[in-house]
Amino acid sequence: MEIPAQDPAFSEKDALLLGGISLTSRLFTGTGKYAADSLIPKVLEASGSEVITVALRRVDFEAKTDNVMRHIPQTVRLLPNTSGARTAEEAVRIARLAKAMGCGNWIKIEVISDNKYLLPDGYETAKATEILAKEDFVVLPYVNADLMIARSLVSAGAAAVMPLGAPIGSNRGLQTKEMLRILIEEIPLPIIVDAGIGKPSQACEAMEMGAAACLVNTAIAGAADPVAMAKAFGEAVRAGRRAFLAGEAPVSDGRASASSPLTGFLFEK
Amino acid sequence: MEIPAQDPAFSEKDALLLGGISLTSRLFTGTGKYAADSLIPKVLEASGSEVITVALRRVDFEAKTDNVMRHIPQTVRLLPNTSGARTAEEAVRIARLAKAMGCGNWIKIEVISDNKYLLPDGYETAKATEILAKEDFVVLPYVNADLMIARSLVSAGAAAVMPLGAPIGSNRGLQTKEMLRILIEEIPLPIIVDAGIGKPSQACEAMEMGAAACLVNTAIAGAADPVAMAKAFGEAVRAGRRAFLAGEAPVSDGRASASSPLTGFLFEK
Amino acid sequence: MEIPAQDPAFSEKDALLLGGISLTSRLFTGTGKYAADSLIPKVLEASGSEVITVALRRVDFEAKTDNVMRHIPQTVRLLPNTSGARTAEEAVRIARLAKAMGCGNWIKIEVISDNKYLLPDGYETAKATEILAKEDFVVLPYVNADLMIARSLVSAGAAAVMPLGAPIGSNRGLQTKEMLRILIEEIPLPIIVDAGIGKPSQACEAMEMGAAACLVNTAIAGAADPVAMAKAFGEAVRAGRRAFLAGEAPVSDGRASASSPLTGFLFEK
Amino acid sequence: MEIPAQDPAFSEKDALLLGGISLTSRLFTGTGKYAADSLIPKVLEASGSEVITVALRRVDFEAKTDNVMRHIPQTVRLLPNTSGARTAEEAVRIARLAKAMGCGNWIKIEVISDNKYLLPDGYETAKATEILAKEDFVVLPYVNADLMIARSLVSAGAAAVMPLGAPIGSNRGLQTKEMLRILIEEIPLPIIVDAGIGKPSQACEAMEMGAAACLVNTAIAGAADPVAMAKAFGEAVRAGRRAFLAGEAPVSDGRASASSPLTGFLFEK
Amino acid sequence: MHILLNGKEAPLKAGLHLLGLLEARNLSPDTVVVELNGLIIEKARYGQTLLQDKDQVEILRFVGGG
Amino acid sequence: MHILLNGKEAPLKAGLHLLGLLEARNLSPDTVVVELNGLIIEKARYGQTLLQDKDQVEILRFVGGG
Amino acid sequence: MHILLNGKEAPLKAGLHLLGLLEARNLSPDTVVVELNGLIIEKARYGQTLLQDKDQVEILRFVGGG
Amino acid sequence: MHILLNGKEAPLKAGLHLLGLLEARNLSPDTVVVELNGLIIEKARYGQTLLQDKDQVEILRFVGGG
Repeated sequence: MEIPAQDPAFSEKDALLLGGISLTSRLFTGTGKYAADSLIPKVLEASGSEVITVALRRVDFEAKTDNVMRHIPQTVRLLPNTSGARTAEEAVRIARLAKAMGCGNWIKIEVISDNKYLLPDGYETAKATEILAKEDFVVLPYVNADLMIARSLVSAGAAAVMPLGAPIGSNRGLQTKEMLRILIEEIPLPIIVDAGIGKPSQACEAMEMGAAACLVNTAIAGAADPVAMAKAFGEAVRAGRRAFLAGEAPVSDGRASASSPLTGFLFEK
Repeated sequence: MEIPAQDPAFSEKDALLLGGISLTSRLFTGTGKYAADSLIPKVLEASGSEVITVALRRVDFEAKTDNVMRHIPQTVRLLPNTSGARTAEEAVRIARLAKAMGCGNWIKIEVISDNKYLLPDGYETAKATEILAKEDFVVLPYVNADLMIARSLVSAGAAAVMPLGAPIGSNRGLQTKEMLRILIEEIPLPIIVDAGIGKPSQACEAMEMGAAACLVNTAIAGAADPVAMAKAFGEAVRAGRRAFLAGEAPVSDGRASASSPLTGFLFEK
Repeated sequence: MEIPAQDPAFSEKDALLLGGISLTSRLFTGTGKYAADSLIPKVLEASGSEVITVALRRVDFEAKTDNVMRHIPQTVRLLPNTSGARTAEEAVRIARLAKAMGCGNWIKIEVISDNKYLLPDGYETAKATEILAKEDFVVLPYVNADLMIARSLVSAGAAAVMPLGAPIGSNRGLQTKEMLRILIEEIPLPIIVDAGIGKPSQACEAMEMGAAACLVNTAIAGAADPVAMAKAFGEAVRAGRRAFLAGEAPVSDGRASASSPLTGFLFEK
Repeated sequence: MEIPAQDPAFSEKDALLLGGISLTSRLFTGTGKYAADSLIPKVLEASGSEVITVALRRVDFEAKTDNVMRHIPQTVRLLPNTSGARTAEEAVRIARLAKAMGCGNWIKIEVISDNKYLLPDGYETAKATEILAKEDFVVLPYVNADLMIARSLVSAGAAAVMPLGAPIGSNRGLQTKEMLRILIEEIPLPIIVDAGIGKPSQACEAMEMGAAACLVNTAIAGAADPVAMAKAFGEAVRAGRRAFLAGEAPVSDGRASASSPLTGFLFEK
Repeated sequence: MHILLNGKEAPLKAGLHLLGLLEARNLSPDTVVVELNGLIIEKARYGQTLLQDKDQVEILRFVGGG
Repeated sequence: MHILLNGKEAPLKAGLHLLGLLEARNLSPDTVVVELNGLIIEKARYGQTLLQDKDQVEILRFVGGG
Repeated sequence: MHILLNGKEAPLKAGLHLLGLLEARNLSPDTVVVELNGLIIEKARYGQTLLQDKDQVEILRFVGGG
Repeated sequence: MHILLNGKEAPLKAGLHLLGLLEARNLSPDTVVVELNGLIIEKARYGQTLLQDKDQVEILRFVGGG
């Protein structure tokens, strides 16, 4: 797989350092819900994503399922999640198993006991983060956009904080914008918006606000053309990051401001 | 100036036909308010924009001003506006003068008599459109997002309709979203969102909604780094267009939808 | 019918003068879409509304329909609309017929040729307004939230301007908020938000913004309990008006501001 | 003080049962930030509020301050807060002191260690709730709009959950709407929106969504005319509650729906 | 003889005036407005206004509307 | 002899009880709550509670708050 | 003799044509458009168009605009 | 003899080690991770780890997830 060409100057100056590595792309992607896993390498290539999530599940001896790893190039960073965990203890167990797979020490902690909205349990997540950070995991916890939870994750040794924009898979966008803004301002770790992003414009806006990265799965996998949508998300995340760095023009409190000169009109007397 | 490389497949399949030419880029840019006109070719190159607006003004014999045309490559399409016109008659006069400059027959009609919010006069705009379309201008009228005005522009022979998102130069975004959506659905002409777009995410969203293009001036010219911001807008517009074509995943009415499998959990009994 | 008791001081100080009369209630109601017309007097009583719209239609000789006028107390002001009109001429004809009914000279001008979104034609509306204002009608034109159209209505002699919040009957709320704010600020006539208001909170917000009144039909008639909803709208409109007059507290740009004292804490050293 | 007259039928059918008492008004008010404490009884009378918050502070021997209790009628329920507490332990200590004042056993738990956004610590709040609920306090904890925190408060014995709409005193409204909706749906306790409500329309909307009550301080105390604003909030909360009970009309996904009949037009052939 | 009544043809008895037409349809003059060949007829003149062959008559009234 | 009163040192006259302290400060017992060395004192016992050297006394009352 | 040049009075030397006026102002014909008494003048005719007393001349060019 | 394999009972042939179990199921050791009675087993030890009656064996692998 080729990583698509990017503006080299931009990438060099603006890498995201995470878990000791330097990332060029600020779009993380998921591997769930694809019509066929064979779409995954194309999605990676189109999006430019360098970090990709997977889940850990029991082998199903009845089903002749595909091995998702066959479709993930070794050049991307694997980010297993702890989906299925309802407590810190369960998350820790899954994390250790995931690490034993031999694909690195990154882990996305998900601790969820709510089956309808899949909202994360901040307290259990912080406990798991603390344990795993001490075991040299690069811990990326998925949490509600809550300042005090985020602070507890900083203390616990998280490598980044991954607040949700809206419930997982809902494609409802940045519903928690007010709190995301506060997290970005107050938390001295990368803020990676995870869950809820449904359109490239929403990922773009998160980046404009100063998010360090976005994680997108359902909005790509559920698109009519996932590969094209992956490319769109890659572009949008780059656009948003670039806008953040470029310094946005001020927003008026209502009035207009002419973009053509206000003098030299033909009709002046 | 080189037009930056773009996905050739994408461009070929998805050109915007306007005024008899085929446009690869769906970002139109303005030339007002730049700290120095010498930024303009860099902005064009960074954004990939192929259509650029200018205004027509009396030569100021007192000032030793620069000639903006020196900074505009001949490969881009010039779109003079009629800023300064307060009536259809004045707009027609400016349009004819602009055409006599010998840089083509495109014209952006602006008829504005409100100095605070710079909101356009739909009725006068439609009158000017009708006259100029008959004189073989490619007429792009700037109007409020109003269905009946847009329909009158279709009848009048406009090549596209350019509704505003918010007052000119306000950077307030897609405040007229409800009506933009209706125009995109109902009007059989390209809808080009002009005025008010303040961030790349907003341009991206307009394109996701099905706009044919966006025109951006103040948000680029007023950025701390206009060239980087121009590039961000170019990416965002491409991202939004691509997402529109890729078919967005459905938005939930509130519930979550797991992105990892709901079976095979380690903890199942 | 009894008008429900209201704060007399409030009413006296803050009457809405319209068409030469003084209105205590700033909620106008419609009479369309009720399950039974006998609900209308209860809705009027519950809401406190003093202005009520009706439509003019051919008598249907086949159907044994109720006479809506039997349900409208003589104390309220009748506001016939010109629904069905597609041109200024048709609106004028309906207005004259409505006046000949002998129930006053108020008229709500609706000129609509779009059957899907029922969006009004501003130009035809202004023409009808001009004709009817000269014939001593009290003209309340229903239009898109467009500053130039509103200004043309001022010149044409309208008694108020009635911009839409969203398409008729859509219950989608104040989608045109940006432009409503501008109209309220710039137009020296009462701004009465008509169409689209779906919830009391939206009517309340329109009033907080400085609207002179709201007209509500579908949101009341379509509620499970129209009489209770009418009362809710009456309260919400009064609340919003009162808040407008009371002078709202400033909105923070993000930071908190303690509501309890920041000194004298038990734990201070 | 007289409680202002309310619709008796409405009140009887729809009392809010909280801490063993039955409340007619669903607007709780604060006593902080008033220009003069003598405004408090007028605010109570105008708003109809039956529950009022106070803070506990060291007596300041240097200042000749007023005693706020002189201005609070005995008929209202006192809701002391634990402002100043940064941990569960400190909150418990303040709560016990507040109860020893002899004004009842209600307590609003606030545990805040963030001085900029005053965002609450959910974990410490839950700990304090558990301790105080066992001591027979009626515990109303102030928390972020987080489902898992709210569930922990249910287990801990809270009488209600008080999620924030936006940072305290910010007047920024229902920024957490997405999560408030989930809490209202999922939590089997009254949801009382506390903090951030800046306008009556926002309180009205919270009630329309199904909130059990709203607590408002800064938006009233900071208004130019606090007594009028208090009355506006009282009306708006009643309006919102009534609308919730009345069953709102459905919202269109975009299309219009005529409110006047679509047959019998004068112009039909 | 026929009139065009609210857009539909209706037979006309000779000597019928507007008031008679309304009475025949059980309509009280107070509740309707009548346009005859494009001209509004005052209620006071319904009794004097004879209908003629091919007259276009519109009888309208208020209905619920928004 | 001194007490720590609301976080600040204050001189203590021998034999002073809580009620005396409040009276000296013009505070009605009804309007305050008192914590002595971390323990809440019932209002009924203010008259019997003698203050001692180094006692930590907190006297609080309700103020406006949100 | 005077002309009204871009809204302001300017002295006119007899026998001056448009091209001369432009040259006197250091303006290249390529970069401007000229309206004389409300009529647009083709660039090719600048050399033949003599200015007369009280002519209204507008010389415009493109500037940055949105 | 039986083991509990991924939560379900499965018959166990005496002398079977983990590697044999994987091979019998056509699973490459590279693609899975194995937990035996709650302890993670290193891939290098699959060939030496004999299974015993009532062992709880979990064999997991990565699947698509978000």
